[in-house]
Amino acid sequence: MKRDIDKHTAGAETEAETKTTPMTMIQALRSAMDVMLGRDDNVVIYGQDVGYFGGVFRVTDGLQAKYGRQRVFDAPISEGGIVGTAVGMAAYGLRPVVEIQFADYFYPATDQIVSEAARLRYRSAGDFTAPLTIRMPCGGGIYGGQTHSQSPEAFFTHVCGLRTVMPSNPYDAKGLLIAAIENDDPVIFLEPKRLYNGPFDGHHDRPVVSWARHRMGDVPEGHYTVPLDKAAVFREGNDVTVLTYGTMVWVSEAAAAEAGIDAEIIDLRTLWPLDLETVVASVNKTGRCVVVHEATRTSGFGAELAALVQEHCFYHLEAPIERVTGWDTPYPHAQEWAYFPGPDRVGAALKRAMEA
Amino acid sequence: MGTHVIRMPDLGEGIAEVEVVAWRVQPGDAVVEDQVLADVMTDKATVEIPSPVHGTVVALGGNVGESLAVGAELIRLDVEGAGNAPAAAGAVADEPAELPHGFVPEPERVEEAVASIAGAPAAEAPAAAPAAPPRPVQAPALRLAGEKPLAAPAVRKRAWDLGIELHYVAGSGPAGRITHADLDAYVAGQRRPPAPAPDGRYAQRDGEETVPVIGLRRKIAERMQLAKRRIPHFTYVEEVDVTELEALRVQLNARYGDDRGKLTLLPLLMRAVVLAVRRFPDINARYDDEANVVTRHEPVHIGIATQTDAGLMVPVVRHAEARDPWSSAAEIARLADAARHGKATRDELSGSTITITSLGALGGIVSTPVINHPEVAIVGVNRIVERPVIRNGGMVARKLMNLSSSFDHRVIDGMVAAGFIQAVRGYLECPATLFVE
Amino acid sequence: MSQSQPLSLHVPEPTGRPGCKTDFSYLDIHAAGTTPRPPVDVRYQDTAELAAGMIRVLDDGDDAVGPWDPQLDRDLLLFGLRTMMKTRIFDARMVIAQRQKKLSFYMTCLGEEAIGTAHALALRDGDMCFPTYRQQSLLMAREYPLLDMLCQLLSNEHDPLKGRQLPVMYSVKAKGFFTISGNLATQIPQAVGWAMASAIKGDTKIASGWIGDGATAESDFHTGLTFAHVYRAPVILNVVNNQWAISTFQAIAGGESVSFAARGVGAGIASLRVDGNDFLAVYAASCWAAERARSNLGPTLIEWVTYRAGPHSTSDDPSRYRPADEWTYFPLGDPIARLRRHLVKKGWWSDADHAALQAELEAEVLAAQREAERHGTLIDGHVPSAASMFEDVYKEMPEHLRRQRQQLGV
Amino acid sequence: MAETYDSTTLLVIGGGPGGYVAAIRAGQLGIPTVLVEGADLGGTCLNIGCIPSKALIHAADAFHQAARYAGESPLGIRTAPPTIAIASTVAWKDGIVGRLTGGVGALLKKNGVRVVHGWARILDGKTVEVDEGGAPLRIRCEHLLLATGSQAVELPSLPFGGNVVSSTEALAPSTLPGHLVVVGAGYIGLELGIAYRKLGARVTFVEAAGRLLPAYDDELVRPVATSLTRLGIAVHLEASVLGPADDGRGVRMRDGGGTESVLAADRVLVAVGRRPRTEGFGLEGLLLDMNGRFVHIDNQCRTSMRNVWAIGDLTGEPMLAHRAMAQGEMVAEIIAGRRRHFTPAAIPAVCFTDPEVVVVGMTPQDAARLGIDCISAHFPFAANGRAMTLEATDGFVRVVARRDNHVIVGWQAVGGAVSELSTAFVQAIEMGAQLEDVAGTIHAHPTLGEAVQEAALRALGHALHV
Repeated sequence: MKRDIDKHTAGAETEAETKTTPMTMIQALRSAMDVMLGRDDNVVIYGQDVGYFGGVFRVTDGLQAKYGRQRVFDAPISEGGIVGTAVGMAAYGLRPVVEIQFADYFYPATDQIVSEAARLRYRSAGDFTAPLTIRMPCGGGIYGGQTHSQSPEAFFTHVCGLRTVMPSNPYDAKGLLIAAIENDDPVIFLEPKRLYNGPFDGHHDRPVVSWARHRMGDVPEGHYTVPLDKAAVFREGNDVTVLTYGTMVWVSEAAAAEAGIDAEIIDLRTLWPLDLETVVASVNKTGRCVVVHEATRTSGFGAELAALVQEHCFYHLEAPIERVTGWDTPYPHAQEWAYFPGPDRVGAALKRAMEA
Repeated sequence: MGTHVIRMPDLGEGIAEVEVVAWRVQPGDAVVEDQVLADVMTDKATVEIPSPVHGTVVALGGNVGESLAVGAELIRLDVEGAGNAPAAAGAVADEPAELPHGFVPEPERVEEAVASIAGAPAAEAPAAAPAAPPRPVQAPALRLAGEKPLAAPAVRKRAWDLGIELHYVAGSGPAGRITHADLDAYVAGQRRPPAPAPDGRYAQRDGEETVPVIGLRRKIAERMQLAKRRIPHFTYVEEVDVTELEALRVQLNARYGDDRGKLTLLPLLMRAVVLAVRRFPDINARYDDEANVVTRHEPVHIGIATQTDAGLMVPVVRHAEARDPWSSAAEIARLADAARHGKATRDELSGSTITITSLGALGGIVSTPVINHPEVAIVGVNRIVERPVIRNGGMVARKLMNLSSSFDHRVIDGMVAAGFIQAVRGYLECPATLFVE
Repeated sequence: MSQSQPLSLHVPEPTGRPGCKTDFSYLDIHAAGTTPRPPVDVRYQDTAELAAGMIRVLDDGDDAVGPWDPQLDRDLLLFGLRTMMKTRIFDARMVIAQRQKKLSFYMTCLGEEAIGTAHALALRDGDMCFPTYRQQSLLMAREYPLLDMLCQLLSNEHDPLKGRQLPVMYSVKAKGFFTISGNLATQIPQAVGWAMASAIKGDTKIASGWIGDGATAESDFHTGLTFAHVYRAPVILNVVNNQWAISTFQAIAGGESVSFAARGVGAGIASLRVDGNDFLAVYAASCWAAERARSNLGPTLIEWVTYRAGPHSTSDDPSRYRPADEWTYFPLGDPIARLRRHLVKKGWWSDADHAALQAELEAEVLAAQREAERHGTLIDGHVPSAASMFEDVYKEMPEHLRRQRQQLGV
Repeated sequence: MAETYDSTTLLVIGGGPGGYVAAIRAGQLGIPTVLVEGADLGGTCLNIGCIPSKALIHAADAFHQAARYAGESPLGIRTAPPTIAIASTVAWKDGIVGRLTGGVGALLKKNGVRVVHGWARILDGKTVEVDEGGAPLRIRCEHLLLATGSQAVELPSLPFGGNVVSSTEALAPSTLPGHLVVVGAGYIGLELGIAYRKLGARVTFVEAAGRLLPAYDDELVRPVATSLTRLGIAVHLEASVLGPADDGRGVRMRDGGGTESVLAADRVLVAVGRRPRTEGFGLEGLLLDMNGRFVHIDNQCRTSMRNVWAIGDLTGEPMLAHRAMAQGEMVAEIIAGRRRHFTPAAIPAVCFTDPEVVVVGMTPQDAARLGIDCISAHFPFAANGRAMTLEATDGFVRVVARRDNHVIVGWQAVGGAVSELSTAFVQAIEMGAQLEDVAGTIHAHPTLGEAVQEAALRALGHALHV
């Protein structure tokens, strides 16, 4: 199931220097910001603890030292303020890349994200725009409990005007972050923290394999982009289509392998606007569809995916669309692995999709 | 002079037998090419059979209402020239000739008969001159999926106006072309509408009444659907000689009818079932397919399917094993009355471990009863009919009754079901055993 | 106070209600000219008194007195008067148009015209204002064409915002007027952010954020103060205390016994409290704050004390919650009348001049309205095509929006 | 100047065959209709296409016949060499065009269609602005029908202008050129080239493909090729035009072998094909699904946008007036609420060269490509009495039918005046006729039509006259 890197970069606008080095997702994200801070002096980076300390996940480590406190600086603990000032900066002409320390803390910034950033271009008919990027570590699998494990993507995909992106590996992480910073629309950039150091297939009892020793860990050092709005066929297959993103890409891969099902795994990468063409082509091919995400089930983004598949592939479907998601409960702490949709639950759904 | 035999045409869709609906000619009539000789019918369509040749009718292949096998002789004609049949076997008497021993309708002969009737399985087809070599026209297979239907623009426009999808209309024209007549037939729903009779008996009616499915009717619908969806039914039909049983019943009613009440067959059958389930406990059981558990019940609570004004209800005779026929009969009567007047309580309508259903006089010869979920078996009683039967070499009139019983194949194997029914049959055919065991 | 007295909730109540004359003593007005003018590099602590007092230049005799007198020349004052009158006439005309159903909605700034006008004159081109829906006088002062404002109000085919925004929600980047949001106080942190950006780029432009007394209760207001102080952002934060937030008296927003300006001092920001109806005081205080910002000395919070003479909007009737004639005895008077009397006193103006200017401005507004209506109004259907509804959601229109427009069929 | 406003139910852009038929039919069905035409009613077909070209061809034939009688006509007729005043020929042609376009105008008026003369500009899927010269008229509609047709393809290397003309100018010549070079040996190029030759001009063809009429098969083209040779027309195949000659009188050409040369010419007709007219009226603003350069439509002529329809050349091949008309009629009926689909069994295509060529339905090669087992049979006009009496014995009639049920799937013919046989051909296919039907029909004798019956008999294995 080796997915060679070149095919993967198909469609990726690559000015990459040929030299690649093994990087974790953290290093890849840092490299993206480093490249952009170097290329465009309108790029500024701020958020809680991102300056001198380099971020609680070390993602911005060393950037302030390299680019100074006018470009990389800490911010007061006020998500509304961070995003509000970023909107003002973007209106001025900068390209702010702000961090919300945990996706779970975005709620105080909702008004500035939804009513302001997402609507600026539309309500001013293009007079003012908000080319800003908001990075948010998200997802569970690290015993983070209720307020360090949530996956709030469905809030953002429901807001027109926002682009919602979630990478599943270092290569995509860097390429997508650079594309997000260069994009003139506001981008919500969700980073699955469980994948920061290495892929995670849901078997929490097994040791973590670092990205550095993984085929997807080779990341070009220079500037390159992975296109927004383009899904990737993470694994080609013929029996069933799995629509997923983030950590669940790796869980699905493991589930399919263990269940012995030749699943075609689609890594959406950009959740909205969605690359519907790739999704429909795959489901029409396999005739079966399983949607997998960590976030809670009701009104999750999976509901939208299932609706779209039903609308566009109805006459190709041979089984009901399955959804494997987190339960409709707050994210528990001790019961992490009962909540986290692991390979068993995904495997069971795959089997149900095959047998119906 | 030659003989030309017209055989029953193959009307497609694997139909084996075709019924003769009407003869248009009698032996001795002179017929002209294309003249319609007979109407034959399958459950799909009525078809007129034209004569492919000029000639005089010699013999008809059967009488009206009779079913002839495809390829069997339909009409025999005397014709000029060689005809298509082998040297006529002398003057063929008109009594139904047995197929000559060893006569097998070779394929090309059938082919020829069919070839002579070109076109699709409906009415007037262009006849071919007998002398013409068999034209290379294969039998008109129904059009392949995806093949565009052949129809003239006028027909297409009319079809669109009538909202008909031409793909579903059988074309009677050459090469399956769809004619206006085909559309009419399709609209009239396959049967040619009889000519409108002058008096009101056959006046066309167009009213419709919508009845909401609510209350008991909705409940019945849901239960039936649940049973059909969840339970892979298989039905086993056995014929039971109830002559002895009926005789016993009559004697018992004569002797004890006044003080103990009249017995119908049902209480006796219940007794037989009670005895039989002792040897086949799997039958008197309920199957919870979600918990994957079969519960075999010691008590035999027998559901009695009862028709009421509101619809079918199934009151339950509890502990049938502890009741003699008369007690069962009394309980049945009580429950039936309660059900019919809507006074049956929930308990009286639930808890059955096996069900018996009977349509009484309208029993029919075979039925496929639906199991009363979550039970695993249901015994259906068909009508009793007196028929000649061979007993020790002699023909005797016996009273025979079918038992059509359905079983849940997930938990009841064929052999078990058959064993159970044979046991019931054994008791019924030797009624004394009902009272001994 | 004996321990045993039962507790009770204090809910602030205005002194005046319909049928009960308002006692405006709570305004704590100081005599004109009595407030010292500190240097722009004053420490924020030393503005505590300014934040509690009230800077005024025009005294009750309509003379310009005290250290804050900007000594403005005739032309600038006349331009100020003209702009305030033009705003008031425009507002009045639009309320009539709304009653005629040509507009769906309108909001006047009756009684507050001096604040936007004088402040705009104190700023430079390129400075960016982050206004609320009651600072149309900023646009008037920067001479934004009435036709464009009217087409936005009418949502017609020439509406620069393609019919997408509620009337009065202008957006004019060229005139330093940030797109107005319906959500309250969101523009305050944005103004601070814009100022931070200007600082980061070593620019000389400053930002000016606006907010009403009621909206200062929003968290965004306090966040703005924190970020402005933390990053010493070159921004002026203006709290227009016009006493009312729809039917909510300013005390409910926290103005009872403490001024809004005092909040600035609490946040480490130099703060002033100024008579909003005094054209000269507004100009002077605005200059002071602008100079402080442009000198990298950081932000200034200014509380402009004024009175919302008109209703909140065309959907509001203030006589339901306050005395209908309350404005007539509002101590700070009418900004236009005070400047007019000052100009007459200085011999720069006369009643005849005033009447002529009033007529000229009314004609100008009427002509602009006629021309705008020729491009259609909301009710006659000549609004921007529904096809434009799908543009500007993203920079490039994604496929799903193209398909939805096909389904609409426009 | 502020716009004036109007509204209607159906708005048709384009007054060509597709547009005006749709408008007439809509009028008949009581649908309020406005038709916008920027140039003349009748579009390409009536003004600069089908009709004028047939008129010119007829005149050229007549002149050619007369010229033969001046030579050695087997009929024994002797005349003095004829002359032709091309200007009056063009006037005669314009008369016909005028009568027809007038007729269309009358039909539209009779059926209550409001015709707006002016260039339309699409503002959105339901609003069009027309510049009638005065104040712009803005019309809102519930249904928008795009019938803007096609225009001649211009070679970048040889732009129109000066002595480089398109078919439009070639149909209204003020003078006859001494030597005409025709770039493109498709049906338009050949029709006009042959006509000009018969009018006396020297004609040379430059065709990129390997043979004439690349769209048709060899058998059909061979008689045309011999006819060109007989008429003394030079043909350069696998040759392409590089640009105008340096002296501006002719073209630089590169032949199949790659050698370049200059072809002197008094006039150059560029007829390398037509492309859909999709620019200049705001169509791109609708963001419609496209099918290459054409507007994508379904079998009811619906575009991807609700209640926006497209018909005729704008929607793709075959670019034929009668296809556009059928589509136009259907769209009007659908808008009137009827259930209609555009699913013809076949659309006839006629090429008015000398000899004429007709193609309807499948050729043997088409059938083979689609994997349909077919029988095909020819009947040469050489064996047809009528053809002989018309001195037109070149060519043949060819029938293609399914081997299994003899249903006819294709007719082709090449020969003098075979265009009129297209009626019999397309009716047979549309009615789903079998070989036996045509063979069993008595065709009048002596007519060219007999060849049709004989072709069917031959396919059945028992032709009588060959």
